[in-house]
Amino acid sequence: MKAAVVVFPGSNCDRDVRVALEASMGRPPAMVWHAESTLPESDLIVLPGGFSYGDYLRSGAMAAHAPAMREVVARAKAGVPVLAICNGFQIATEAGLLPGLLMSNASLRFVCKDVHLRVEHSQSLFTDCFRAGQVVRMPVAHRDGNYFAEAEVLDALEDEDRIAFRYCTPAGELADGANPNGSIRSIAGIFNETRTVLGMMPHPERLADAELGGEDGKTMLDRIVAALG
Amino acid sequence: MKAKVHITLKPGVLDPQGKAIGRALASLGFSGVGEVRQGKLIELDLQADDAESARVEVRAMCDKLLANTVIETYTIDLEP
Amino acid sequence: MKAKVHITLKPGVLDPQGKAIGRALASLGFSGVGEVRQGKLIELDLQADDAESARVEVRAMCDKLLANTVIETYTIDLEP
Amino acid sequence: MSAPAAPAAPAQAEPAITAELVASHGLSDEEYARIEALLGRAPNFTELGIFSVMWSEHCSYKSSRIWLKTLPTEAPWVICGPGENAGIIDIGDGQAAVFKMESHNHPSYIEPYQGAATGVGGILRDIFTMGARPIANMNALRFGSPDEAKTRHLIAGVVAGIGGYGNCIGVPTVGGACEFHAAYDGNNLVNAMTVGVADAGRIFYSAAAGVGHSVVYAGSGTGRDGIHGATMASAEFASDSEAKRPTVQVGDPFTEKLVLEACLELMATDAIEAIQDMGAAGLTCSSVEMADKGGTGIELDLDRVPVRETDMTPYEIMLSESQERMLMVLKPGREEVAQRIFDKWQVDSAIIGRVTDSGRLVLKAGNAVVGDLPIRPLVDEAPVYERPYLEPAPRAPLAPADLPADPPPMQALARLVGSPDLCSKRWIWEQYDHMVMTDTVQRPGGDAAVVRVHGTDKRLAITTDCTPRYCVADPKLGGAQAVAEAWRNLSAVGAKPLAITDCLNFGSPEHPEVMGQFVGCVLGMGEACRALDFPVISGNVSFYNETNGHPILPTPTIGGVGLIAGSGRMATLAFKAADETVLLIGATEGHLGASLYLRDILGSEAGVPPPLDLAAERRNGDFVRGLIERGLVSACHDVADGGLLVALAEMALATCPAGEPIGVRIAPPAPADDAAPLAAWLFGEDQARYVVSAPAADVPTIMAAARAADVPAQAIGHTGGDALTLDGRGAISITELHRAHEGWLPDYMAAPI
Ligand SMILES: Nc1ncnc2c1ncn2[C@@H]1O[C@H](COP(=O)(O)OP(=O)(O)O)[C@@H](O)[C@H]1O
Ligand SMILES: [Mg+2]
Repeated sequence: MKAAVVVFPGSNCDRDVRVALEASMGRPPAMVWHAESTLPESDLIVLPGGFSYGDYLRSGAMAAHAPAMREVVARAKAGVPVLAICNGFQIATEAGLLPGLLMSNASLRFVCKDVHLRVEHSQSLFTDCFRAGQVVRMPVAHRDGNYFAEAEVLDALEDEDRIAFRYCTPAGELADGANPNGSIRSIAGIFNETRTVLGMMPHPERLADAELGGEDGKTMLDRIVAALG
Repeated sequence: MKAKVHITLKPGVLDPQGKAIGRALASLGFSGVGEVRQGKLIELDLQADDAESARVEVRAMCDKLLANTVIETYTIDLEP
Repeated sequence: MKAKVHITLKPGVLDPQGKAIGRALASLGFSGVGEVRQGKLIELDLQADDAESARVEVRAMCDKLLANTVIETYTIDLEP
Repeated sequence: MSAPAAPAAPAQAEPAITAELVASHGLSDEEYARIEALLGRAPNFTELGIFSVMWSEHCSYKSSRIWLKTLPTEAPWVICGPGENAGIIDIGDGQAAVFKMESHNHPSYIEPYQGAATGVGGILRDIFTMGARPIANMNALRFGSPDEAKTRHLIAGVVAGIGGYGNCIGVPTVGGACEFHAAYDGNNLVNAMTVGVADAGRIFYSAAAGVGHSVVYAGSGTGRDGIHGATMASAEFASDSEAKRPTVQVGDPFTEKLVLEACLELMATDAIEAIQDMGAAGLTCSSVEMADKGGTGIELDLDRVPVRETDMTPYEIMLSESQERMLMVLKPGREEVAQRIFDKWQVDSAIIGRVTDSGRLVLKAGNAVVGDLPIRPLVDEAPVYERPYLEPAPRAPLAPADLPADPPPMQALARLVGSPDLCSKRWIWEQYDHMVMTDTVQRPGGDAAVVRVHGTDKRLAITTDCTPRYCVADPKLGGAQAVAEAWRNLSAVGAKPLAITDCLNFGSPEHPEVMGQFVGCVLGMGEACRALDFPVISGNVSFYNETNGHPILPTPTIGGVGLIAGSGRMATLAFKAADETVLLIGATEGHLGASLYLRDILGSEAGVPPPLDLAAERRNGDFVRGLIERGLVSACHDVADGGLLVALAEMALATCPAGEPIGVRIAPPAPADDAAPLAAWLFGEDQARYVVSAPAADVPTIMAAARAADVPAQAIGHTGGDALTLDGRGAISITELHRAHEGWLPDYMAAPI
């Protein structure tokens, strides 16, 4: 299996995701600089977290126009799986890979902490390591993670089983206090129509190592890697 | 030539910053403030010398980068 | 009554956002763009009915909360 | 030798040098006379500006230098002590830890967000300038009284600014401190520390060598911001300080991230001869220091300096404190490699001069020489003051009769853990990305943060500490205690303490009382550093933290770094299981003088701080570290502010996030005639103490080891239950304590700013 991580000016979780993927894959993914207009052959493309272009103007807006993104969009359309984490999720929405967008947290403050997520749909490359309804723990770290889309879009996401994760209490209930950023309908991650693109605000790569306090992220990455051979 | 681009959220789109500002104003004792919305103001120095072509150019900038037309609208003011 | 507050950085204050936007526009092929500055636009619905008192009120809001007068200046537009 | 001809007058008209102009540059008459004597002529405007910043307190350490020299700076593991951008220690396997702490107090009061943000940006540059990748940030904050109108605004801005910068650049902020006292009204403190890791064989220094080599500028364009930041940090605030506002700088963490990556990439190519960031006093300080260290000269063509504003004068270019800028000397022929790397990272760069052998700083603009100064005098002949100082009169020890009646201990405990100083600072650290780089193995909330050295099984422990109420009561003891507490916090997680950086925050050195505090604290620090083998490898002095004659409490913040290697075992403070034995290590006499209990519960700031026995400190700490290394303890916490009962509560509180809390039950000592009152045993702040928990089966081994090491140890109770219980004196539920502990700061910050 081959993976590629796209690095933008201001990405800062590129190394973290590389380390976690390498642990799962047994060899490192290709690191692709945003200015490249071709991507290496890959079975998985990762858009990592960070602050591409400082999150200036709108988070993800400038990175969405990077030459490498044209290629990412084309590959995604052709069915190559794309995992877009945090700033990667923001970039994916700005690039039109996923609907809606990530606005400022309702608190207007950056938030970094472990949150609980309810797995909403487990029939996808990214989530079939979990059961639907299972509660997992992963960290968030963002200032613009407040998912927003118009009602029709949200209804369609729900009807088509395209909501991957929702923020929840440790017991799996949806509650305002369990939603770290004010996301509409507690959405933490969504799929594209074919469930081959996953955008999520939480960072699986940050709990992919027991010493860091948890391994739910590792479970996820290991399974993706295994499924892609 | 100078262009001023005003970017505002479409009506109906939730505006966390505007809401937070509204709450803060109320708690500071400013009463009678209704809805508050926060937008962006982008000022550009342009080399174009005719307004029409400048407007076309700035519109293209907005559609491509400056505004996210899914949730935002914009207006352009040109000043010579 | 509606108030529009335009908040811009004082001249000379570094504007990292404007700088990054300028570069991004250039790399998207928009040539001839000089300096770019990003500011804020805040729109308020007010209950006041006379413009003079509204202006005084909004100015107070700016000084107290909306603008960071250490590095920003503001202008107020009122619309009935 | 005759003085060289005076430089030409620059194109723009410049102010004439008058007595008022000299005074407005913060130079005294004697200092100005010295400048004229050194030059053999009057300086021009640009040169006056250069002297004023180089000779400012901030850059020249003129009031502190003679005292700083008394601090121990050496140990076998020290690679580089004070004097460079940051200090360096050997952490084995050819790796080095590079660290330093800096203050950004004055800017953070004027514009909290940007002041704090640029403080973080500045300290990060000090670290990567040396070839180290920054791996952790810390922040030590002090604010005025929570009742003061401005405090909330300052906290909100400072915390957002620290997060805004560190989060964006992707370096985790893993810990810090945040306390309150009315003495900081109008003079809050923002001390930022960065730790980096470098290859011990690939460290970069600032000495400019190689006559003829190119001097390269890289980073943001120079603007008019921050001109005279260094002199601002060298003058006390008057109430009209708001007028100084335009000197605020805005941080651009995105650009700094690019500069960081570009510099590290360039450093890997072996193109750099010397490098220095542009911090306080900008291009002036960086070029002068580089030339001074290298014993060379530098010639700069100011027309080639990247600027972001029009019509900048030489004076402005030389004194600007625009952020995110670096200055370097390249090895010959490496200009193109450098250009390619800077272009890749979209970092502006330019060759702006060359190294000379003249020993002079020569500035050219518009084909004319606009400044020409000898380098050595700018640095070495900077004034050094032996300021008069007054040692504070010793305080009277607290007489038990002076104490008001104690409230019930559980009530006092609930108030303490929910007080501004002792409450959870979660509201702060959740705004900091403390996990990026995925090596944070002890997140904020413990005695020290612990981060892995990437790709190895070594870990670095990091802490910041200071107890200003001790420093004001007894400066020498307070200075020593700050060092001892840092050492203790590192030991409490199982790390071997290696070295410290410091940030010495005081009022005006021109006031003998303040100078006396400074001298006392430095002498105390030195004593503790020597006794604990804990040298000072970098640091910073921030004077003039006073407004209208009211100085802050003396606050010598200590940043300590330790190493966990070998067994790799570390300890955390949360109890791990019920029915374990809880032991108190160290001797307890019950010292309530200058304690938090006395201040926050009994309403008095009187008394003398607890005595410090540095030999016992070392013995007890080495012992506890040994227990951790042998895997004998399941939890460990040092006893500090609030004493024993607070330490026990903190260990129980730390179990809350994981689910069902684990409580603790202890038996107070049987009252004897001469025993200290119960409150003194529970809340006294006797030093060199730790609480550990261990499975009952291991207790005999621990007790035997304690006897052998001559370390006092006693079993005081057991873990379990859902309350903190004091036999015969009541109990309080951990959930209730948790609510008080977690509640104060968010509730306080929820009110309108
Ligand atoms: N400003 C801050 N930023 C990050 N963490 C903080 C801050 N203030 C306090 N903390 C964390 O809260 C915990 C308690 O702080 P403190 O009481 O100063 O610890 P100690 O007494 O062990 O030195 C520590 O883990 C510290 O890192
Ligand atoms: Mg401690």
